[in-house]
Amino acid sequence: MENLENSIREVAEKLLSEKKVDLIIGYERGTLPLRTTPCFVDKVEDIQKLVWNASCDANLSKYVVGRKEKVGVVAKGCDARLIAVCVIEKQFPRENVVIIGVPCLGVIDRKKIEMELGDREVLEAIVEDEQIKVKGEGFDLVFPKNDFLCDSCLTCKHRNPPIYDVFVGEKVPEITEANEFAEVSSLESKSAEERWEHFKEELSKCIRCYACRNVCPLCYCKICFVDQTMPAWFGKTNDLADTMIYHIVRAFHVAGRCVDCGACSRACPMDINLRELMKKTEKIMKERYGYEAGVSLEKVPPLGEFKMDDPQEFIK
Amino acid sequence: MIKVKTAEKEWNPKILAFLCNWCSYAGADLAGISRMQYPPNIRVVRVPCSGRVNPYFIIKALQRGWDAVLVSGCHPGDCHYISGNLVARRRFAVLKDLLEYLGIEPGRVNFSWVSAAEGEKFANVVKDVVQKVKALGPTKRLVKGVVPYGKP
Amino acid sequence: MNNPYIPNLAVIRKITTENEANDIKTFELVFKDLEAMKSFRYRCGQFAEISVFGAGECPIGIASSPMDEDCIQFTVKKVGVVTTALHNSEEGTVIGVRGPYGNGFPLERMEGRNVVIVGGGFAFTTLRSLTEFILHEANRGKFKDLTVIYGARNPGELIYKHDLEAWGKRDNINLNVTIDRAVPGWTGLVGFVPAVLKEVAPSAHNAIAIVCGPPIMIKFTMPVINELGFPPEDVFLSLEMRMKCGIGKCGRCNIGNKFVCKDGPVFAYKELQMMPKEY
Amino acid sequence: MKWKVIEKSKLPALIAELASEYEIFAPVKEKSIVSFERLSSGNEAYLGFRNTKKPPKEVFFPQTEVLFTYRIGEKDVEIVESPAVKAKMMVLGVRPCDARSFVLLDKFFSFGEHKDLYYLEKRKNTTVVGLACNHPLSTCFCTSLEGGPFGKEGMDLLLQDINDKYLIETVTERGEELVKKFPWLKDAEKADVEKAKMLSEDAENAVKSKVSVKDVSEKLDRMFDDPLWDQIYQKCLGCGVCTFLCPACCCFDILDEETEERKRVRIWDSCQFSCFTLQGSGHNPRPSGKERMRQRIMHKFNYFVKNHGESFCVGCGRCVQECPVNLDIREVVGAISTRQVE
Repeated sequence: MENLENSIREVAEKLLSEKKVDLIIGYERGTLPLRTTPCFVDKVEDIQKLVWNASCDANLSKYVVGRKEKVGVVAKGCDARLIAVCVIEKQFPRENVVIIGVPCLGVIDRKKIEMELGDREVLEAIVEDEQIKVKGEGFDLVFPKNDFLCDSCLTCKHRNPPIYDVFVGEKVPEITEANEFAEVSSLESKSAEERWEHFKEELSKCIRCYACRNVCPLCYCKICFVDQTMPAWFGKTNDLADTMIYHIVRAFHVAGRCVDCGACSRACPMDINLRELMKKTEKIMKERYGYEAGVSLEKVPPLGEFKMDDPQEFIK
Repeated sequence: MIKVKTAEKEWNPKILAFLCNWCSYAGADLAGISRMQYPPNIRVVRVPCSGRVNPYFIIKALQRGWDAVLVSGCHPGDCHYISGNLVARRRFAVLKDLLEYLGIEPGRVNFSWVSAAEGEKFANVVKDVVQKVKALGPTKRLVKGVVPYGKP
Repeated sequence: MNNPYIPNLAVIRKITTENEANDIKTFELVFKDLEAMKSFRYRCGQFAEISVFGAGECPIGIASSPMDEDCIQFTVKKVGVVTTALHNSEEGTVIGVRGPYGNGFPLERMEGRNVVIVGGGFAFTTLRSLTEFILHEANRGKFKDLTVIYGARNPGELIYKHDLEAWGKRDNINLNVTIDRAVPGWTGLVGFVPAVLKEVAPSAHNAIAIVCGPPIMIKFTMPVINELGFPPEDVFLSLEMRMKCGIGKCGRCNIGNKFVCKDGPVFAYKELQMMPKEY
Repeated sequence: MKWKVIEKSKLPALIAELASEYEIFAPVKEKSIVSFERLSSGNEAYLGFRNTKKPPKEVFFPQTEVLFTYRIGEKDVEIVESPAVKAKMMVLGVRPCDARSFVLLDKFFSFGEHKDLYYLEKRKNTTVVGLACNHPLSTCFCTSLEGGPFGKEGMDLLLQDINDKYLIETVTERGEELVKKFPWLKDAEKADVEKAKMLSEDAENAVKSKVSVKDVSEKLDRMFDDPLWDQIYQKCLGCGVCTFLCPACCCFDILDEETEERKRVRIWDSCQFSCFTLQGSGHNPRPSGKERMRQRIMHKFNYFVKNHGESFCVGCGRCVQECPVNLDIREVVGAISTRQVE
């Protein structure tokens, strides 16, 4: 980790001082334990702010969309894949971004730790090798890191960014055996009734803060469908139907583009597991059209094209 | 403003049908002039192409209380606009899978290809959809205003 | 206590199309409850929240003069959901009105002084209310010279054509109507509002200026106003902002700590100079 | 008597008794989320929380509130007013920071010529029972905002956790009336009060986070065009987490609902959303995150101070805890207070 951090700084410094980029987007230390915060460095003096650790969970590709200047982005596998998706969708030209690819062994899901601790608060945390040491008022605990990683990291198949300009550090082994759709499959095996009850319970917690939308690099629409007024398609209340529809349509919009970075689930203040929904879209795309988002800069997303012999078992 | 009543004495489902102008609408027409019998539960919206049917239309219909939606277009290869129905096919596939995954009953959203010559097929499609929806009962999920606003 | 969110019901008595593009209409309203009509006392420059049931609410400046007691008029441009729904309404439709809101023009301050009214485009609505008010025989004596400068893109976009015609025939108003570019058949003034203002050059002596128009017009008019020697405390502008509640609660129309709906929409230029430039 | 005590084990019985008279809202734990909910047979109050995820403002200012319903007839419209209040209400287990937010909201909703009855009527009809904070979180900074972990502002009664008992402090007359209804409540002993005082001091000292809002308010007057805003907004995503979870933020939108029963409702809205100030013409006075972020900070620490004499923040720390990108308001205020401005 320490080495990676130094390497990132070196690369960033080189890019900035050689004027290859105008801005580096990376992570800096956050104000709370187990947190980092996005950091924008345009001066070589500030390079030392950049950090790298298992709490670098923000998806920085979000900050590339809409930028005019050339930027260097510290990118994990998921970040790099989203940059690829945005490039295919012409949100910014490929040459405007220098992807500083960083191998990632997964980011820590602080919600899992909070869940474990209940009403106790983490005041200090150190992540060393495979352990998370947390301290607080009257406790001093050690957790195995792998049990507290984000769900999306546990089955991530691109821990090494598939697309990059500079690769920092050594490639890490990819996970090959994990079943990324296990959760989705288990939900699918339930009855419609059970699934409805499950999602109803989960989504009725939603407070429509749109953190899931705004944190998502793919939600770059100038005016989101829920904010449109001419016509005003769907309601903005927290009526269950409105909330459900918001999430269904958002899932539909990211179908074939979502790479399961997990940012929406992490951002949700009400701890809704949005990944269950997003992952389903990924599964549909994989099963129906054999498509995986963000691994190529050429392949058009599945809803942007068609084949004569696409499956149509659902059409009479 | 379309007003849908869901609770009537003897419940009869209301089904919104989006029919493509070039094939399915003509197919429905043929069913009509051929005096074919099919249940009177559908209300038709004529669209230029099944590709015109925005998934929002379908979801909005369900939210407004329509018991089911039927989208019907030309057979693959017959699209008046060459590929509108092929683009739509992918879209509908994803939408249908997603809605069903959330627990919306499979019979609520229906798709079919009906050509201008298939009056009988059209009548059968409608019969089939109505039968399925009758088995399901009135729509509740996704209908706005059924569940009170969030807590407290 | 009155619940400020409940609108009064009103019937659209008459609809007049104001411009060639057919996207500006004047709606003449009569309250269903005559008592409510009587208690709806308003000043020139105030606005009301108009409800089209099923579509929502939006704030609209009152275009009629407070002296007309039998109806209230609103001139509405078709831009959003509510205004479109309003445009699609027929005479006889019941809509909602709550208000009046806002501060209105500083009539007391204007008394005994010359009044210069500068307006552009569709923003002329509350200025029409003011002009009509001043021209009313009961009020005309309270004010000195009245100069009105009003411009639109082309003759078809000039609103209140009947009023303009009637005003033109009077001798107690100096009316200057202009269009941006010359067109065949137009015999009046040609030129942008700031240029015409410069030409007309109303004296700033014992005078108050009221300016209302699109941001670009304001931008070029203010230097001319300054040049003519109007002190900032005697120049008033009416601002627009997105509003929902109209009573200073919904939180979106503030400029600094002032709410356009409650403390405005009319602000002295002097006040505006001290407020953040966020409008 | 100002001081009473109740054994913790007896509290549920007390709540049950109160439930016959009041509609009670209290913190309820559902999975990982503690928020204020109407107590019913299906749930029970949970008082072991540090602070609730959602603030209690929604008891008086729910996320979606029906302003009135109406019927559209052939030629007519009929409005049916929705009464703001149905029953006597009680909010139980409100932390001092959140109770202080009621004071701020009271000021705001009763400000000006037009009063917001939906909020005020509910508020008037509600007894607030606070719960002192023995263990403030590291993100709490209430002491910087005229509050404290044992603050009483905005409450009728304050419960203080003294191990096996709650010490009940009456704050208002209404609180006193309430206590009188339960003659079986024991008078507090001197030791109890002293114990609470000690805990209060400890808690006060435990609030380590300090924010200097005093000079910030005055300074912000001169900082509207400061380049600082260009820096601090950059990482903001423009979501509504900070404003929706803020106990004070109360901006709203008004909509007509398309349900079969026609309603006009108001819903929470946020100054951080891009369409918040978007005008019909397409003009937006706050076009980017910079202006929106500035609005939030200015509103809390400058505009509200000018209009109501104090900051529109109670230092509960929810926005700090929950911001998806860890944009910490304490740092923003810190940056402003140390900024050199002319």
